[in-house]
Amino acid sequence: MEEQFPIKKVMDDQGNLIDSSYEEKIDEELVRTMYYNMLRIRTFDRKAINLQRQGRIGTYPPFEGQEASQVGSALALKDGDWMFPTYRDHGATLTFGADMVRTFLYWNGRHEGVVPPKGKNIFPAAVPIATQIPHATGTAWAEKRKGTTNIALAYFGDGATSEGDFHEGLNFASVFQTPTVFFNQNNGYAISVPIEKQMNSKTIAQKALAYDMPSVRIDGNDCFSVYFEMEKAVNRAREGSGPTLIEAVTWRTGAHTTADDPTKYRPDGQGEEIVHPLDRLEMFMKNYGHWNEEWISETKEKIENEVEAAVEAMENSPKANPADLFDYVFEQNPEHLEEQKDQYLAQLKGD
Amino acid sequence: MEEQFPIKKVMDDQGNLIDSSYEEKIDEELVRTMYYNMLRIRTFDRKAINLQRQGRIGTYPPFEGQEASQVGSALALKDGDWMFPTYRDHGATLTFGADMVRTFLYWNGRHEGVVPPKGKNIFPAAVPIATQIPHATGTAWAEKRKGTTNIALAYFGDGATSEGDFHEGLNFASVFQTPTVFFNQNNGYAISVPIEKQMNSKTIAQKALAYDMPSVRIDGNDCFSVYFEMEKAVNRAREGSGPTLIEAVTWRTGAHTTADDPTKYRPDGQGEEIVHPLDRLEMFMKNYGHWNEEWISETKEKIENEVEAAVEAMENSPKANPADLFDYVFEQNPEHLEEQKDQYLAQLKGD
Amino acid sequence: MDLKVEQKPEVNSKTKQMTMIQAINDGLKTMLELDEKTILLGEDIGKNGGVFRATEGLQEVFGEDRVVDTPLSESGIVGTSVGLAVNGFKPVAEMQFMGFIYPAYDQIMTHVSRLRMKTLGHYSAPMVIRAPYGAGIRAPEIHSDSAEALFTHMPGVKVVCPATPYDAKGLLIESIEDPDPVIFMEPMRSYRAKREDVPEGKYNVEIGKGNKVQEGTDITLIAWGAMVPVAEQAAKQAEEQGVSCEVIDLRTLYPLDRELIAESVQKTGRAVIVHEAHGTGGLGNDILSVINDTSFLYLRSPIERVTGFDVPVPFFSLEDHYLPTAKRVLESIYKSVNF
Amino acid sequence: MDLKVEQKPEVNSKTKQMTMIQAINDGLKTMLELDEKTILLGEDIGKNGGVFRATEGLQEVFGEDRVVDTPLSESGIVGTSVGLAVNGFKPVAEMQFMGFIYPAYDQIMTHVSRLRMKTLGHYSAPMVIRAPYGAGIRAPEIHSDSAEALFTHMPGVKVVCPATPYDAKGLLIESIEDPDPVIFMEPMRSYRAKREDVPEGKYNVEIGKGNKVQEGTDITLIAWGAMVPVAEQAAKQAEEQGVSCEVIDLRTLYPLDRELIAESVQKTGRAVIVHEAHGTGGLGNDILSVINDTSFLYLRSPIERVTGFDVPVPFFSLEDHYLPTAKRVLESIYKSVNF
Ligand SMILES: Cc1ncc(C[n+]2csc(CCOP(=O)(O)OP(=O)(O)O)c2C)c(N)n1
Ligand SMILES: Cc1ncc(C[n+]2csc(CCOP(=O)(O)OP(=O)(O)O)c2C)c(N)n1
Ligand SMILES: [Mg+2]
Ligand SMILES: [Mg+2]
Repeated sequence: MEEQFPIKKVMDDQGNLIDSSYEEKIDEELVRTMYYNMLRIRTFDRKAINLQRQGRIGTYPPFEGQEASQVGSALALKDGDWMFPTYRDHGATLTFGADMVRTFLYWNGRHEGVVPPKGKNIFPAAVPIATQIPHATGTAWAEKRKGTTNIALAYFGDGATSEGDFHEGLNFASVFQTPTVFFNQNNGYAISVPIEKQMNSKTIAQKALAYDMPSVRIDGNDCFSVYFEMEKAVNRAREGSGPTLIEAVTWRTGAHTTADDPTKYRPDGQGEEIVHPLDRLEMFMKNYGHWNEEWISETKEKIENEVEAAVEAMENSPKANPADLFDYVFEQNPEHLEEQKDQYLAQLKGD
Repeated sequence: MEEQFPIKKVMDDQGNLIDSSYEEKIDEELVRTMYYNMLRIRTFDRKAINLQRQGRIGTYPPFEGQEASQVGSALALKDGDWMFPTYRDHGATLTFGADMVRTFLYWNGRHEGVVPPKGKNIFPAAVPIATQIPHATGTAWAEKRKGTTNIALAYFGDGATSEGDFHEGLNFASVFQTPTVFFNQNNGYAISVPIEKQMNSKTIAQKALAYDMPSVRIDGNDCFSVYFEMEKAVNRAREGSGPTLIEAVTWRTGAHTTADDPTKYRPDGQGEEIVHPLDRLEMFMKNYGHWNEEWISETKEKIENEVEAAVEAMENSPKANPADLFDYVFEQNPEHLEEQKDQYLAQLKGD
Repeated sequence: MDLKVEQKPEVNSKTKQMTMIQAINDGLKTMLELDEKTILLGEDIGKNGGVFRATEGLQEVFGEDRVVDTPLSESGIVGTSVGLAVNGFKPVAEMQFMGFIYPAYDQIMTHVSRLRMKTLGHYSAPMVIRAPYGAGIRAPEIHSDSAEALFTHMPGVKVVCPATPYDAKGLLIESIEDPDPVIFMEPMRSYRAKREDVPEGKYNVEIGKGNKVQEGTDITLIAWGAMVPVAEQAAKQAEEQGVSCEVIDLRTLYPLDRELIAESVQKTGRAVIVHEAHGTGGLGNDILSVINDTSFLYLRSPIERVTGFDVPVPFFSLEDHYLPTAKRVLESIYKSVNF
Repeated sequence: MDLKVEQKPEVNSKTKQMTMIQAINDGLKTMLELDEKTILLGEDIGKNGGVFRATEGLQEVFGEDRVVDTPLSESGIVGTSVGLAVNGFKPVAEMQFMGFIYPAYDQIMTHVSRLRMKTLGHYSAPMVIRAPYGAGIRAPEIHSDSAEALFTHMPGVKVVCPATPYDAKGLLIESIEDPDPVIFMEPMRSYRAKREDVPEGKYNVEIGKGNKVQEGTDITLIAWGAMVPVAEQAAKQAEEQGVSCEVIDLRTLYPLDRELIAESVQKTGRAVIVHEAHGTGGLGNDILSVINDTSFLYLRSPIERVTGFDVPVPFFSLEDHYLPTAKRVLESIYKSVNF
């Protein structure tokens, strides 16, 4: 099966194009957009880890190492499309247009953190593994029924493929030919469980065969491979040709979350040979004349300012409102709940 | 994919061997065992339908048309092996050694009906679709841990492949390489839903590719094909080479259950061209000199007597015992349950 | 025009004699006609018209796109319904039997019920999940479960359970129009048990309001779904012995009509709660707790509960022993008035 | 030798200071040593030793075959455990958090709980399903659910919930030895909250027996798991105001220790039930109903319940508002005694 699903690359580990025909497709704008977003989310990610260490936000699941997968895939979407992320996909949501302040707020346990900007269809990060997969199928199905060309993109990890909802979501998508892209980030581990213990198959892409669904296995650390293969899948979906499963083979550099210690389960040195996606893009930029120190340092500064400002805004935002506990359970509170609210808020006031 | 999984046959629709090398493998004993069991379960099945019509048992799901699949697969098991049937697999359980009286009792809503004879490992028929699949994986895993060569056989329908438990059960089996045979009877419909609406794939066998699991697609109306392919899968399992998925393409001749009206959803004439498994075996027997009128009529009579006697025994068996409602919920009743029992039985006595 | 609980349809509105299953079919048809966002999903609901014929004839009229035969996959049905609902459709999903809702429990618990709260109202997943429930029709195991308590303990969903054809249609329409998810339980045993006048076209029965089906002074009987006729029968027998029973059909199981319960128990001072689900963990205890909270000083005897036993719903040869009967209710009535 | 509830370990038996999580680890280790049929299954329990370190070091000692890292698949874990259990093994399955037990709900409901009854005792699936539960540790959504009521309404399983390291080990061992399936709830908030003397080796705490952790005369407080310290704190504060509280740690949630509850409430005439799960549909109502059934004439005021609100457990910035506090318990104590 592995031979049937070779890992597709556009550039090699040293940032050299494997297929020179891509040279013209990769223009300065694309390169800069890619670099900017990858650097931006990495900066966000590292900041979040620091904030957690300082007790300024809660437990946080870093995505470092997966920047190419997240940015490359998110950039292939348009406004109107839908994104169904997991807890580890804030790189993707930020790239697609999620608000950074709110994203920090989310990791501070705030409901405000899942509310997307107007016009951006971003679902709350799925916490119960794989449950978002049928949502993406259903949403795409809705768009198809409405006759739009919007598509839905579901993110999920290698571990998620073991859940029933993965199977049911892909089966529905294939039966109803919904415009969904199932984007798997195979980062080698589900917390501590390596993929060899998660499944007997060597690839995730092959799981699409069960549904007669097109699939492809790509180098998830190659932002261009991600972007162009996503584009194909997205176009197929928009044209009404149904869903696609993409397996992006990538690597989580750090811990599962800030509460996790990967040295407990990863063999020494594992993954060290992997060239990080941002380094790889940097080499590509140098190799192909896109490296401009001035632009780079401007960009870095801009990003750092943005992230710092977002942290400040997060920390200055008003405290969580206890009434929010009650006000959104139903469109209108049943009487007993209104009573619970009134009593509790009165008690709080009394304090 | 369909070409990758051709339907394997040993004999054609007219009962002619396609591969003559099978001639020596199919001896008189095998032929008679096959015929006897298929006729026996068909007689049971038709009787059950009649009993239901007369209000002597409850709703009943006939398996006519699937006799070759059920008998061929059950005959490949040995004592010590495990069977995990659905509600439609009483042909298989009877062949494997389930008690006929109890099987009738089951369809009369009696718990006694699921208790297998001593030494026969037959699980109660799974009613929630696909839930038995992980049980078969777990049981086989247990046998493997104990170091036996016993295997577990799970029956399930085409519709069952849509449930998460199908996926999770097969994934576990492939990861832990359990000695399980997953025997799918693809009878074309899940109640009224045809396979084209159940899945986008043309075969069920291909779903094994998701798990790097061996699979095969066979003619489920060809008792020999079923038997010999099962034997291969069973041997592989016994030898420690892990699970297999078998798709037996077959046909349910009658209704989903006695409460169902297939004319509501089946196109006129659909399935009429299918040669019934027992007719096919009869032709084979005639073609290859196994047809012996005397033995046939003896066998028929013996079976009819057995079935009649079983019905009588079912109807003469003592009434369900209300205490059974309470006595097996826990190994020992908690106090409140014992109270409920005492009160209720006292009230009944008072009547 | 919303016809609310106590108002029965106006005299001049046309009615038709219907069983509950016909009334449900009619309610679905009404909403499919009135709101093109309504779509039905489920196993065997299309071509086959549903195993109970609840959706009979609807696919023929509204097409495969609005009355959808899905794969056999309850989590898939509810999970994709979340996506449909978020995008403006109103999914009405059928679980073939309530005992087969469990594979979808995770989706209902972690998404359907919480989506609105989770997102401070930005997203929500209003949908109706129809589920035939209850014992007494000689169905195989699991088919006969009464699982309301697994949903009344799940903030964010409403739970509704009609006992009559009229309420079935009116509550179903109201559920489809409700901005929140509704678990709509249908007592299989009552599907064809009686016919009554059901108005044509659209009318609503309010969610959250019970119905006093019989006035009485000595004791309050509280039931819903298939247990309403059982309570009524016991009430009749008690009446003959001079005990006057007030009978309440709750109709909505979440939120409870606390006012109606309190008012009645404060009048009678006694209550028997009747339900089919197991007593332990059953909704009866919630009702008891409503009475405790609102009517403690009025109580003249301990509240009685007549429920399914704390055992799995058995195979059908034993189901009549499992189910509450008028006789058991009557005993509890006597126990209460003789306390 | 079974050390039963009231007997603490003998003086000369060796003890060690342990947190609850250490006591659980020790209990698992004890049973892995004593009974080779015991096997642990779960996500990240092997090499990683569990996300809370409950299984730390066990795979190293007992091997990958007895401490099994499974795929990420709760229904698969429980479903295969049914097969293992039927075949003589004793699976101890970890759900990483109780909020992730829902995908396995169908298997637990339709098989684990019913197998014995269904087969008149021919088959059964005794297993322990461990599930860390509850809010208060700043975990992401769903992680913090308290789902006991979804299992106490499921005949055929027992539900256990320790509040102390000593009980955690003794109840866990008892659960593993129990011939029936046990849902073993572990209050995450108490995992490392305190240390106490825990005997080495094997000892049992009986299932079905609560523990009177404090004698009192004016009112009975009933709690379990992480709410026991909250109740104790409220009791202390009430004491200072001259209200003498009896505090009961239920320990087992199914079956309930009705005798202990009744005895205490008959003495005090008042009760406050404290739990973390939503009030509606919560186990508090069952306890209320036990009191109604056994102690009606002794009651001097309505029974109070202090519970999580009828809202989904919120993201952690609001969880302290969701959770019952000593203050809320205290208010209910006063409400009750001043009735
Ligand atoms: C249903 C469910 N079970 C368990 C968990 C606990 N859990 C959180 S993340 C995780 C591993 C997920 O692995 P994978 O899908 O590979 O995604 P990754 O974290 O590697 O991005 C687990 C087991 C959960 N969130 N949901
Ligand atoms: C979880 C669950 N959902 C729904 C049902 C109702 N139901 C009973 S049989 C059936 C169809 C099963 O089809 P298939 O798996 O093809 O088996 P067949 O009946 O054809 O043998 C359905 C939907 C059920 N028993 N369990
Ligand atoms: Mg992963
Ligand atoms: Mg079928």
